[in-house]
Amino acid sequence: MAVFQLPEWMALAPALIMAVTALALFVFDSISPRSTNRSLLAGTAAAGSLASLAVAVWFSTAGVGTPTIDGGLGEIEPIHGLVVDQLALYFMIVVAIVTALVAVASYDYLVDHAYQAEYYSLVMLAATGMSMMAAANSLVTIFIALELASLPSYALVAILKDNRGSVEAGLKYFLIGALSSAIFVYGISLVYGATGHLYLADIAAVIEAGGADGYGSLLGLGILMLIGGFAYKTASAPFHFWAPDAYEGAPAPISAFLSSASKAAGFVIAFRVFTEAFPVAATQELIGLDWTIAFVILAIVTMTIGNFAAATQNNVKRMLAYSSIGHAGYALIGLAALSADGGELVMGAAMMHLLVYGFMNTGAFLFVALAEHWDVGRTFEDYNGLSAQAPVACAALVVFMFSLAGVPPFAGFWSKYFLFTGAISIGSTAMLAVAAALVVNSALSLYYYSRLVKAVLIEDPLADRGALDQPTGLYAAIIVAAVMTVALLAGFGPIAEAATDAAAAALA
Amino acid sequence: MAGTGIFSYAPAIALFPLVAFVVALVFGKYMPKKGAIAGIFATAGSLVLSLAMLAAVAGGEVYHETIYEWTSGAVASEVGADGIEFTFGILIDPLSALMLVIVSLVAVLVHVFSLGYMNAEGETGLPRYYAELGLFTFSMLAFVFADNLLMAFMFFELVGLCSYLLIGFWFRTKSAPSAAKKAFLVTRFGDYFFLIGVVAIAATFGTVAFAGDDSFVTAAETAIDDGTQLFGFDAQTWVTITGLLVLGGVIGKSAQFPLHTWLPDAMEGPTTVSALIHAATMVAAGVYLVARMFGYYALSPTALAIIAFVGGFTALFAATMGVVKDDIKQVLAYSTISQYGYMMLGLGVGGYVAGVFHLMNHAFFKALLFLGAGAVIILMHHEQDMWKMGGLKDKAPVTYYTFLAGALALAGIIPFSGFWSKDEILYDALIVGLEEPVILAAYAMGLVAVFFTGFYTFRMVFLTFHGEPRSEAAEDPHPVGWAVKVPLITLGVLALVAGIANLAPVYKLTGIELTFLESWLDGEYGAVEGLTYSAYGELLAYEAGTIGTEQQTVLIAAGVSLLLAFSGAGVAWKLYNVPEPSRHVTKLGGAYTVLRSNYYQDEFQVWLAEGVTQPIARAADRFDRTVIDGTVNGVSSISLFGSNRVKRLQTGIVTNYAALLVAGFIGLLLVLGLYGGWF
Amino acid sequence: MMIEALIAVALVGALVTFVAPNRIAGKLAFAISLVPVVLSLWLFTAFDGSGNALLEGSLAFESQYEWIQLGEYSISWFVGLDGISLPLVVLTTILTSAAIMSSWTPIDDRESQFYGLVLFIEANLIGVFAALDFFLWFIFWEAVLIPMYLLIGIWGGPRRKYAAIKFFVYTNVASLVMFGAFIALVFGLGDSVTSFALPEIATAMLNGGPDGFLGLEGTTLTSVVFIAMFLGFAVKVPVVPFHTWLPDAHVEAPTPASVLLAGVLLKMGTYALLRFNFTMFPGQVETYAVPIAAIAVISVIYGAMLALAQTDLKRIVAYSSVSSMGYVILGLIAYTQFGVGGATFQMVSHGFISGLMFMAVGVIYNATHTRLVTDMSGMADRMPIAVGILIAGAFGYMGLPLMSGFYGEFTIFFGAFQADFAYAPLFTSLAMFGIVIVAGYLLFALQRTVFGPYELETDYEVGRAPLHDIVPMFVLLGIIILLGVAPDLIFEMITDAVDPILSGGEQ
Amino acid sequence: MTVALEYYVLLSIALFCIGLFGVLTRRNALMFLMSVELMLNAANINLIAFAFYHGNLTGQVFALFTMALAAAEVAVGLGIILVLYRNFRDVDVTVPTTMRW
Repeated sequence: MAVFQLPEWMALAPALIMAVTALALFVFDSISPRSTNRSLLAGTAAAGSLASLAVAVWFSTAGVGTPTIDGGLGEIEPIHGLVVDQLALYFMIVVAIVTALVAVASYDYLVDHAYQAEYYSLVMLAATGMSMMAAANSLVTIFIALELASLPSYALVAILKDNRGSVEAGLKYFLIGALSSAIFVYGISLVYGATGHLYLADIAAVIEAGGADGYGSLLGLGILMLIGGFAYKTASAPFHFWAPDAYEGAPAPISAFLSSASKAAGFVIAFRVFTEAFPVAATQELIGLDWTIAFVILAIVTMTIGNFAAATQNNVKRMLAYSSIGHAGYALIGLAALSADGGELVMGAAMMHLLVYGFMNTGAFLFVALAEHWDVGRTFEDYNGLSAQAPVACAALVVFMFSLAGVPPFAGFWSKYFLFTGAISIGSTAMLAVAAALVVNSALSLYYYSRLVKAVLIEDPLADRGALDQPTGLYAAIIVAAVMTVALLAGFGPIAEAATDAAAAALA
Repeated sequence: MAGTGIFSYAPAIALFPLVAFVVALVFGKYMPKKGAIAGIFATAGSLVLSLAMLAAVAGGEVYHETIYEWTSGAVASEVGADGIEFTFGILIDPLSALMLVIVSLVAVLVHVFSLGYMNAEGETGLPRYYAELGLFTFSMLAFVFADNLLMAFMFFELVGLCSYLLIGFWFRTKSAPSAAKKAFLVTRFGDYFFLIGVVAIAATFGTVAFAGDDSFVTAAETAIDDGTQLFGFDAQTWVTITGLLVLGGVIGKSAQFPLHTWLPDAMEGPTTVSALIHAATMVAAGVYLVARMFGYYALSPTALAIIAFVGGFTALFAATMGVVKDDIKQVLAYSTISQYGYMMLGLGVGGYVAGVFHLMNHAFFKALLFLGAGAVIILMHHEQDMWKMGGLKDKAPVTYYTFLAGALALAGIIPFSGFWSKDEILYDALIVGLEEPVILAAYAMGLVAVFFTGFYTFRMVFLTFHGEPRSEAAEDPHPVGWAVKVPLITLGVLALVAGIANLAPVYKLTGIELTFLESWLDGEYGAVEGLTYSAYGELLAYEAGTIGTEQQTVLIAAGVSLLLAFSGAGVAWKLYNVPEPSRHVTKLGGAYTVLRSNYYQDEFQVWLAEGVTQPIARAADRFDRTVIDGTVNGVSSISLFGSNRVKRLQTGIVTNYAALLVAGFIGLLLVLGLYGGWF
Repeated sequence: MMIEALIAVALVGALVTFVAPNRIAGKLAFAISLVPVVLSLWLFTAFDGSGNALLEGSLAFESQYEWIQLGEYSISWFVGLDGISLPLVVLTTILTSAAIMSSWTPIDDRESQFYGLVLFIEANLIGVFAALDFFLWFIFWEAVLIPMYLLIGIWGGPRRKYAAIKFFVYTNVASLVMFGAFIALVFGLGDSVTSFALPEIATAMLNGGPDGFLGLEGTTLTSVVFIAMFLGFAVKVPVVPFHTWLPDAHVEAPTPASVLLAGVLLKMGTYALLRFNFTMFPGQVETYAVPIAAIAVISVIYGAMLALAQTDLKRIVAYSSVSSMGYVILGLIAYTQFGVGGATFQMVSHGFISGLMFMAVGVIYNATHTRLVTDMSGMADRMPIAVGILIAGAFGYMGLPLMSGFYGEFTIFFGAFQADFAYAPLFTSLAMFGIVIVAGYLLFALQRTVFGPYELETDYEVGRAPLHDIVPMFVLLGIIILLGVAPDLIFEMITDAVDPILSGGEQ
Repeated sequence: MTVALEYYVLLSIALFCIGLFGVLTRRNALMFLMSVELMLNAANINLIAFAFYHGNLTGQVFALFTMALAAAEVAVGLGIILVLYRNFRDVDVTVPTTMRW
């Protein structure tokens, strides 16, 4: 493979490409801020993210990060604090996919929107931050990458300056974000205090060497605060409160972007930190308890809150927002299982879920974007009988809904049932509780997802609704997402393999 | 189809009518006489073949052949056999040959009669009618020559279906469908026990064959001899239980108490159907089945005693009800029930020959009476109330005299056929009864029934044919054609002479060999080993006593029954053979209402259906909708309620979010802290 | 590759039909659906398998490809047929074609979607019966829900939305429970299994079973899993008291959906019970025989009593399906050749008969636009042929000899009567009383609706049913009689596949 | 003379709690922002104190990063507060509640 010849820093290419694209767009913006050359801007963004995707895929297939004995290249650490391994590449791929979809979709969504270039550059910047999060393996880099992802996101959510909803969403997102990052940093400081290190590997070394003895409660509090930071990023309880409002108020593509990519990024740092920095056994020695308990609780609470709150929503976008909280709960199972052996299976399942989620959830939000583009309204009733007028898009929506519900023949089935399988495979009481919660919640989710299907397919169309156009970009993005959601059912093998391998490598 | 000589055509006996069924169903519309022709030819063919079989059996041959294996499989039967075949086979021995002839003969005559009764009256839906007749004949014949219990059961059910369809032939009325439903349901109730019996026997002995060494009869015999335990009972008891279960079907089909209620209602069907199905053949199926597996019952005195008692009781019970009916067909219906009671009595006391003998005679004279009634109904322009008739004697002589012949036979007046068979039954009952009190009771009831029989029979005859016409319909009757007369005459002759088949009393008194039927059934010409009168005789556990010498006993028995029959007829003559008969209701007093309403048997069964079953069903339904389904819906509404509560957390005020966030965080901290013992 | 072809034809056909114009969709779908019929009949003639698919039997048309590696466990595309599944596949294909033709009259809206969904169901149903890998099987098993949900929801009656969602969620939850239980079992089996291939798991179960998991002893775990899976399938079958989704779904569903629902979807439940509970857990079957037999009897009698109380023809047939499924359970728990074989036969037989019944009711409904017994009378006067078939079907339902229903019931009774568990004869006799009640409500319904003077509450002009409504019913009737006269057509292959189950795996 | 580590930690915790209190009680967006700044600075105190304690510079360097990011955060925040004011004519964070439940 040609990867050998490349200089090490090139390993970060997926993230760098994003950054470069962002800068390019900045430059363009500063030259002609009022430009509305949509195809150029969207094209650049899409091209950038696709390139990043391509490179990431190439690297991971080329074997970057796989242990060398398997003929892989082993992980590459170009800079102290940034590592490129299977885990990183996997999530870079997820981020890139979502970014590409969002960029393409925005092409139509941003018709007659004032500042187009800044929008795309912010998106790319956030994407860069998320890719960085995937690679960060020191609390410093993690924090920086996290902020790099967050700050543009705040702006993006509020970017519709004259739309009260958008602004309100931005405000809430920002305020809670600021609070959370404060807590997060404080957590970092405590961990640093307890161990004297910010580099994950060193932290682990100190903990295992017993160098932090006596600072148990300090470390415990720190870990808990870190968890808070992740919970915020992944929209998990109790830091989820921003999510429904932010997703509802934000421009739909941004909701898609945040609920899919940003969530995935949040999970990758969580995986990274808790697999590398806090070896379960040693940490338990120190802080007196197995921190996965926290995730067990969070998982159950999060999926329950998300699904229950989603069940009776009238606003489609808000329903999706809550459902994305619920899915965060599902993915948390991956973290909750880390203690036991066989944990890599569950963590892998969680990673698979995040990838599939990147397609189905993005697609779902993009359909909302389409609906907003059509201006048909936001509630379920407004969606009634859309299939009569837009069969293809609605077919895609049906795919997304059932896939989110985890009903075959869609990819969502695999990841959800693998999570379920994994939870059971651990076999501990806690995990059984989680599995039980999963059953109850998925029953409920079935109810509200099929509500949307019912609206578009079963209900009679609203009489007073004009003709609906077929915006190229949105349609393209939605259809690609749908096709992938279906195709991944058959082609799930490689993904499952990649995910489990990455998880195994991370846990090793 | 393996077989020897004429026997290789045996299956055709049943298949001809089946073909007729298909033809009539498909092409009936386009055929002259709407498919009657097909039916007549088919049944005639069956008759010819049956007679051939009869001749062959007379020639000493019998036929027992498996035609087609239905299915087979493993069975964990109690007596060792580890495999079982369920097959369709043909068993032609004296009994079945005789029955085949009876059935096909009556079938032909009824088909012919139908030309006059249905076609001439311009009924609609005739193809359906003839198709169903054909299907019935097929099923009945197949039932008759069935060589195993399961096959018998299957065609037993099929004749039930045909009976249902034919009773409901006039489906546009309200009464006919209801009667059809009742007929099927009541018999079905009996068949429920029958089916259990079949299953039980098959599961016990691993075979359902009637004849041969591998028959369940033989198996049961050995089991009893070895004193095997079957399903936790000793063999004797188990045989009794299974036998009684099968008897359930018999009681249903042969309209014995308490499952007799359907038969009178079944008169809603065309009279031809009543003649064929509800008098001569299908109702006989039950009794025939008992005769067919008589060896099995012979193993169980208890079962036999019960059969006898039920028979005797039914004979009397039904006869009393027949006394007060106005509808000519109703009278005949109850007399049918009563007569089958006699047959059961006969078989129950081990009078195998007597039972079969009466079965044969009854088939003829009751078919005759029904067809006669049919003729009367034609004459009366479809009026069935006897009180509107009268004085038909001179206007329709053929009908009158044939009907009279049938009546005499029914009443058991010497020398008509009915006398001989009934007398033989009573005689057998008497001699056994002298030893067994239960049987004696049965005998007594049978004897009393003779009086009533004579009474209602001649009440019917006098009201219908004698006295003055009591309606203008009776003034100028509608003429009847040859299609009606031919069958009447044929059967009339048979009713008169059929008795010759077995003049047992004559033999006993004079020693003249006039007991063809007995020797016939005893296999002197030819029989399947083990299915003969004498073979059954050996199995029977009955003691027989006599009053004085055997001759005296015979004379006493015959005398008493004749006396009663005559007195019954006499009373009828006295009361009703007058120009203007009156109902004489008061003479009966309170009993009258009881009899009119059939001892409230129907009310009771209707109450069972509507007063008990339906409320239960409705209650179950309510329970299902409220409790069970309510739970299901309750779960969902609870979750949705919870959902409504949960989403209220999201107040929309960002400060609350921060507060809740911190609260949640602290909550987590406390939980983990306590768990990890930080403080 | 034959099975793949079978499924592929249905799937591709579904897609083609989706995009076809509504006008021709019905005819097109029917034409397509004939291909699977022919194929499956060819499979039927070419069937060369023997023994049980899960118990080292030699499979017909087997094919297996590695699919996904999940930890140490591999998931594969693994299909094959044995004497149990093949008849059900044939049932599926034939019933689908019949259902499609029978929907030409009633379905007059969004046809292409309708027929597309029907073909899609067919594909998944075939998959359910052919799949031999747990995950593959489960995919097909669940994928059936979506099209059925839509069929009921879009083309159903007034309360269709309620019925559809109830069916959807209820059965899906049941599946989740069952799934969890089975997965726990697989992990409990530990190293003895390395894939989700059912034969492998079955073998492992018969060679000692799991050695403890979830902090449970091996045997306890097995029992728990057995019960959980039984409950999971009980909803699908459905067994009292998990049956309440069925009448709603049936009453609201359009005729063809009812046909498939009663004809095949219910069989999925009993088929799964046979494949999983009664093949892999012989010990538990023995332990829980009496309670299960009791449940079966209750289903039979209770279901029949409910049917007795209904006035909606479809509801009557729906509840009677509950009753009939009770027989199947009884036959399975009998655990004798005739019992289990008869149960399997009854699955097929009841599939055809209930399908026929729903079609006949549907034809009457098309003409009268009512299904209430109280609304009509004397229909035989107006539509003699359809009514004739209805009557024939009703008697088939009552188990009239020489129709398949009788064979199924008789063999079940016969098998159950000699079962080993306590009071088997008693249970059997109780269950058999169902044949009286079924006659009761069906004859009552017939008397009220098709006989008597012609009356109709709704103001529709009732004429004779069109030919394409009659033809499929005649075909089904023919099959029913054929199977009743010559049951060994399928019973031999069924018993051949059943015997290994009873002998605990030995061929 | 040097101050014991505990005091630094106590100080930072106090600061953190003050900030948190502000966040929970102040309805003015700017006050909210400042309270968050307090919390961040509490973290900084920790970092520096611990850096001193552990004798490595990581903490101090990280503290610098934190300040920078805090500044950036404030920048974005002020922007948002600006549009907030433009849309709601108010900087009270409890006013915008169009989206709830």
